[in-house]
Amino acid sequence: MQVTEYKPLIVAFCCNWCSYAGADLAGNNRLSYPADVKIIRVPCSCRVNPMFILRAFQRGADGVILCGCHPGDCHYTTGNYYTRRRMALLFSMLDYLGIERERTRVEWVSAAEGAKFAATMNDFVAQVAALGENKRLEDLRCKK
Amino acid sequence: MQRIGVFVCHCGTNIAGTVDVKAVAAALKNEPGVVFSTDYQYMCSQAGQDMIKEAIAEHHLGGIVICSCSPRMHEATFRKTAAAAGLNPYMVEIANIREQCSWVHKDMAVGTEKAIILGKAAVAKVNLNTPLTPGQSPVTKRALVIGGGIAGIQTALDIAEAGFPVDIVETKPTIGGKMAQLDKTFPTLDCAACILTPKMVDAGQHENIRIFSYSEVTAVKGFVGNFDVTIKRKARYVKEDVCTGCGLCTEKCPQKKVPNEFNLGMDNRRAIYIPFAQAVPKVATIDPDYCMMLKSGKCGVCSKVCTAGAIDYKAKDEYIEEKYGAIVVATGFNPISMEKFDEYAYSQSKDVITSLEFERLTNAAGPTQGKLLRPSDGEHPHTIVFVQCVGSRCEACSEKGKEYCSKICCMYTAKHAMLTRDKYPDTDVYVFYIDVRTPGKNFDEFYRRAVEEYGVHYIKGMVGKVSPEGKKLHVQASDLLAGKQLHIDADLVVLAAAIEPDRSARPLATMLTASMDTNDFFTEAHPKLRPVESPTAGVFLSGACQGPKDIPETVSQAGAAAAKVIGLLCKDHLTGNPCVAHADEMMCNGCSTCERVCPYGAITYVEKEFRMPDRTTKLRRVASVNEAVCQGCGACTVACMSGAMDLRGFMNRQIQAEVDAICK
Amino acid sequence: MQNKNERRREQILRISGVNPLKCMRCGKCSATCPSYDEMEYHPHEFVYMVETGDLEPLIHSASIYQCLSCMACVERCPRGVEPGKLIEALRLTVIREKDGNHMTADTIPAVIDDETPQQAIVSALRKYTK
Amino acid sequence: MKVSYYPGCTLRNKAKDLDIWARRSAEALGVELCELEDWQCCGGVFVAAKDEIATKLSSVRALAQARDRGQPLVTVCSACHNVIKRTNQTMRTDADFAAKVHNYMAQDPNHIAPYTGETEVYHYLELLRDVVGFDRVREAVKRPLTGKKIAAYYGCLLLRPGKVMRMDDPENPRVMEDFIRALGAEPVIYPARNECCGGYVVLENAQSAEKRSRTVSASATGHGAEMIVTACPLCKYNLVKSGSELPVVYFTELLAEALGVKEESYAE
Amino acid sequence: MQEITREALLSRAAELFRDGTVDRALGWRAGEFDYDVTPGVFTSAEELENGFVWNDFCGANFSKYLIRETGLTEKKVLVFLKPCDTYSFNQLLTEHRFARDKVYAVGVPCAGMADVKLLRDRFDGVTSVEGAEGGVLVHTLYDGDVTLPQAELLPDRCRNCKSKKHVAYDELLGSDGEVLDSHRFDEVEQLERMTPDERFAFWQNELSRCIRCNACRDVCPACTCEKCVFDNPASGAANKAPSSSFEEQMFHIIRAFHVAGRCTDCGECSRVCPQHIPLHLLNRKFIRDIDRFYGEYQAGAEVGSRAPIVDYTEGDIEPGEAVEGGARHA
Repeated sequence: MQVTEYKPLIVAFCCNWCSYAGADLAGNNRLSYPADVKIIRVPCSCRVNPMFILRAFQRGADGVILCGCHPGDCHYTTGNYYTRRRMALLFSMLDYLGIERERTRVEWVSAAEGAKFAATMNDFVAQVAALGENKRLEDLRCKK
Repeated sequence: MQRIGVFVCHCGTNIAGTVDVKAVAAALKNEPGVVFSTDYQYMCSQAGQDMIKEAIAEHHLGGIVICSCSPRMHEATFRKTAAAAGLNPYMVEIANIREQCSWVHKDMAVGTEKAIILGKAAVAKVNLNTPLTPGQSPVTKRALVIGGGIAGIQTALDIAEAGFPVDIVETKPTIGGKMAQLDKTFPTLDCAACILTPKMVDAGQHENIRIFSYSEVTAVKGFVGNFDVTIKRKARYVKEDVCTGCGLCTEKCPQKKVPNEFNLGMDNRRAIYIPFAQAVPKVATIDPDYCMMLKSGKCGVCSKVCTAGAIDYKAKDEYIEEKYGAIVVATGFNPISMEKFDEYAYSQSKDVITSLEFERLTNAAGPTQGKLLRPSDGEHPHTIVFVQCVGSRCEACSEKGKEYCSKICCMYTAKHAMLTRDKYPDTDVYVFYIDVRTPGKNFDEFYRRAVEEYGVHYIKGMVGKVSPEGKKLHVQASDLLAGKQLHIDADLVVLAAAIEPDRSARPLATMLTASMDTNDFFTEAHPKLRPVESPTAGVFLSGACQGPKDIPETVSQAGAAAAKVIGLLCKDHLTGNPCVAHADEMMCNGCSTCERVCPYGAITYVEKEFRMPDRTTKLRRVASVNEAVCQGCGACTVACMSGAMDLRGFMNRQIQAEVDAICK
Repeated sequence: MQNKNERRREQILRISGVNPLKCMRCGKCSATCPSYDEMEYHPHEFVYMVETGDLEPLIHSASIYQCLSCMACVERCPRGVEPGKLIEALRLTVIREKDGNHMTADTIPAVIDDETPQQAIVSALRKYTK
Repeated sequence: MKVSYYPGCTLRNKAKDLDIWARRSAEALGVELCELEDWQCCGGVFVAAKDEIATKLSSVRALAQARDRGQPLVTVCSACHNVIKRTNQTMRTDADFAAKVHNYMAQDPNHIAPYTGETEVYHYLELLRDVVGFDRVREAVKRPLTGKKIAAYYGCLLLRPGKVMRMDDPENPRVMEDFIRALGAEPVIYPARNECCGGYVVLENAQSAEKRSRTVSASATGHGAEMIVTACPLCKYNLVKSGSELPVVYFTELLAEALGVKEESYAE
Repeated sequence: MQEITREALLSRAAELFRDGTVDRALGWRAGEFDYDVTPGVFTSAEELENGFVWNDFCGANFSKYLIRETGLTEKKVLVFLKPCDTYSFNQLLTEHRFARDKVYAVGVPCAGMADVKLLRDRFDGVTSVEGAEGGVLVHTLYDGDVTLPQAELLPDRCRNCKSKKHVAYDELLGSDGEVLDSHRFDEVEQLERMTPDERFAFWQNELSRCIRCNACRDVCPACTCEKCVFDNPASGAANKAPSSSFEEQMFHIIRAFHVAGRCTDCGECSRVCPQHIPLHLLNRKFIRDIDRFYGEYQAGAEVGSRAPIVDYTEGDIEPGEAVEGGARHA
């Protein structure tokens, strides 16, 4: 019997101005984090529609993380404030439906915080891995 | 389906060291739409770029994916490459397989697998890309400066010197602002008028500068490069182009009891007046609240004495409309009202004054011709108490004061104290302070001189109460270092009142859709990197309207704002960012939700007639995005329930395709 | 001892609702206080000593009975610290302890005269006893 | 109009003048002061601690009774006013405190509906200013006090904490001065008018209170006053005890004199 | 029994038709059964006289129909609004969905509207119902005539009525009530107290019944999009059938999210759900969270108000804290 280590699939939405740059900085400094994290670049965290997050879960993601500029530092002044409200409400709703709250996260990572980006991803991957596969928001039709 | 080419970069060993680039190129070859896939040592090199150009031509590529370093590094490079090969630059997508892959993963198999997935996501996105063309809008080569204080004057002069016409709009009858009221300036003690009035004259005579004094901005429409501004020119009842500024009328006017605002009401002027001798424009103005002719039709003295025939009692407010490419806000500040700080007895004694009033009392052109005399009895004060931080640094929910530090008070109080001791060595001068804040070139040295050379008594502690008893002001205060409560019988108390933005700023911000903080200071586009720009494109900030500032700081910010304006006006056209929001009118509900989240005021609504499926027509309210104003954040796209609002370059479908590719 | 001190401090902060960390040490309370000269420790020192937990000297000081509760310090504090409330809470903490009463009914006759209003007596008892 | 009236304990004893002239003057101005039933002493001082529940109950009972009558509550004594007004504010803003008060009140056999700060509390001076109006007072004056130079003495209780009392600008009040003007006299504005008289500390440190009171009367004298008016029995006591050169009079007595009701009363 | 009689509504409507103020009216109309009242458009006083129904089953909220009807006529549209309907009415005005001057709104007091489902649960073979003193008289085939107190037929939305106050009308018939201190969040809080597993089981049980009939969306006064994302193949969310448990969750999460901050809690979604799914508990969760995190907000209480989801403050709760129940902000 072959035992393969469970590898979670993590989708990370990163805003172009802070967090995506923070991820680049993590790379520049060779700060490693699991390859399970796949980054999608968006102009601002406020571009992330709840539908994108649900879709990621539908297609098999085990965790979704949103990264944006720190509140007050948004490139577009106010974008991440809206993100914060939208995601607070969405995550609370997912929790209410019994979806594990550890599968979603919002983290503010600035362009200077390469180390924080790597640490956040390490932590989040470990957190999701501990939960195991996403069963509650999966779509069997999308299973491999 | 596009015809897509994939180019995998080795970046020397930076990528190829942890990612099997050949395997990536091979795997992506099988993705939908991919007709060509290759790898190369350095894609960004000339040879690499030539290779891309050739492949575009040879394989009739409609879109390309570069698997390389971060798009923040070379997206612009590869877009130019594509454009050179005749491909729309927005048909290029980058898969970041260096910073976000090869550099953070050590295992070749793991790195390769992830690189392939990132490549697939980029391919999936390019499949849905559409060619984008940035919008172009012309630039009106004229700037508007709102506010004619030192900030506005400096900005206007710098822009004018660069060859662009500038208009200054000032609500008062003259430019000059607060600086014109000051006596000396710290830390060099040169006289404010000596350095300001030449600049005022320059502004008044500059061929590129028009001054609309006694005027207000009443409406602003349009956007960066294309503002339409309405300016109200208040009736001054004197023909500006006829008046010679001789001042005869201001001597003959029988109405002598008008509080002189320039001297903060400490003396009187006439109903027709020129604020001060160096006013620009040097033209008289009739104060309609006091002029007997305007109020009751009985007088007309000024008209009789005016040999130039400049008086016009029938004048009306006029509105002019003008186009501008850029707007600079320089509305400045005012000291806050001392009404709510009556423990200092400001409204109970004439001898409790604000620092600005003190400036006038020591100014040679002021009500006392520069002699420091008590307002109550005209006697020379022998004991003067200065109180710092009156209304500054209060708690956030304070009903009385401001939460911020007003920044300039420590220095001007040191100046006042020093000048007093210099001119009147027989005077005892006390300064009560919480902290003395002197970060500035030669600032702390200046303050130390006040203490060490001029013998000003600096006492750490606040004043609790000022009681007017007889001819004295009984000052009860803390001396925290000595652990004493002090009781000083003073002749004059000077309050360093907090400063606040001018009241005209709030309505102006609304007109400009420029954002403000809770204190009504204008917010900058970025607190560190874009300090003189407002988040609204084409609107710039100069001076204390953005936050408390001293003169050197104001002037440097004024110059910086001018540089930004010049940079904008130099362009004939503005090339927009094509990755902007766009509303699908057929799907738009016209509900105004997107408008509320737009930080730039880029969204407006229009009533449009639509042909309905049943051949009737219907008038519907739909959103319209001004592409020159939109910055492309995407806040509106999520606020929009129906999905009518989408963001070009980051469309819902594109992002979902990336999600799908990653999760597959 | 450490614990008792910490408990007292916690109680003082809780019942006064005052946050001494809001203090910017401007001394306006002490500049304002009409009883300044009667006190060994002054309003700004009360605030600082509660902040740092240095309560012992305050508890044994007569200063806590000198406050007139005139609220001038509360009124004028630019940071909304409300030193008067803190002093009150400190005094309550002391008098509520065993044998903590500062004044008793027996001592009253000696300090009143025929004209002393009832108001003065009930007020003093309320301020100085549990 | 009818208002609920809370006299307070001192007004039944040492400060009968404050009470009686308040009632007579109100009558003359067409306001009916309906004394609360079974009111209890307010306790003299507001103890500003979040866990002092029992000491506020008498005030809450008074407030609740006025609420049940549907009337505003009027006080005359500065101390009562301070205690009741601040208690009312606490009941309005501190839900936790109010809940604890309800728990106490529920033990009461004459249990009242939970009180949450519905009653409006007026000091008699506010009643004159905001409800009757000083213009009407001026019209009703029969014996104007013309030429009299009167120093209004606020002390601390009427004005502070300003955010709660909301009677006037605590640093530069004018309600008593306007009142004095309405009676035809000339107010004397002096800086010590909002300083404390020494209050209850007179029983703890008589010298301290004396110093405070002397400061006040000296300031009033120095500014040329002929008389001091006050709304507080303890202020009056402290000022007189400290040897004030000026007569100290309750504002209600002054009002009664100007309205002519004092004379009538003596004529009776 | 409702405070206002059918005759009173009819006579006022007739006047409005007569004086030319309106040329159409939105009102309740009899369906197949007495208790099966449906919304209808009437174009004359006579039509109203013949078809208009006003009884304890008139739960339908007409606000949404105004979008269409106001576009069809030059004159005004008469609409009868119960207190809870007026909130939807205002919310639609906030969103510029119809012109206020094209409507003549008559406020009607409401004593609570009976729930057909509760009636059907109680009896088999209901033939007809009528209003009676102190309740509803039900004629049944098998149980004879039974008079039920109205309270026993009230659905959750009426038992936990949030407001008897009309927040919009041109004219109010009868008396106006107050905003009520309801217990409408009790059930939400009960769910919040469960473990995640229990909550998941609860919702699986409820949502798995969904047949994607779209009735909840079609009746919802907040769901007025020109084109709904669920009908738009380009949106990536379109789906017509309940093909997997994910779809059910996705549909209801997105639907609730799209109306978050706009939902007035009128309860129409639960009223019309043929599968008896307590959909209002999803909407109320958002309302509850918004109140808790950002301060109390009632959509539709005033026209032009800014919903908290399109607003912010610098010190807002972080999403991580929000799932912890918002302890910091509670």
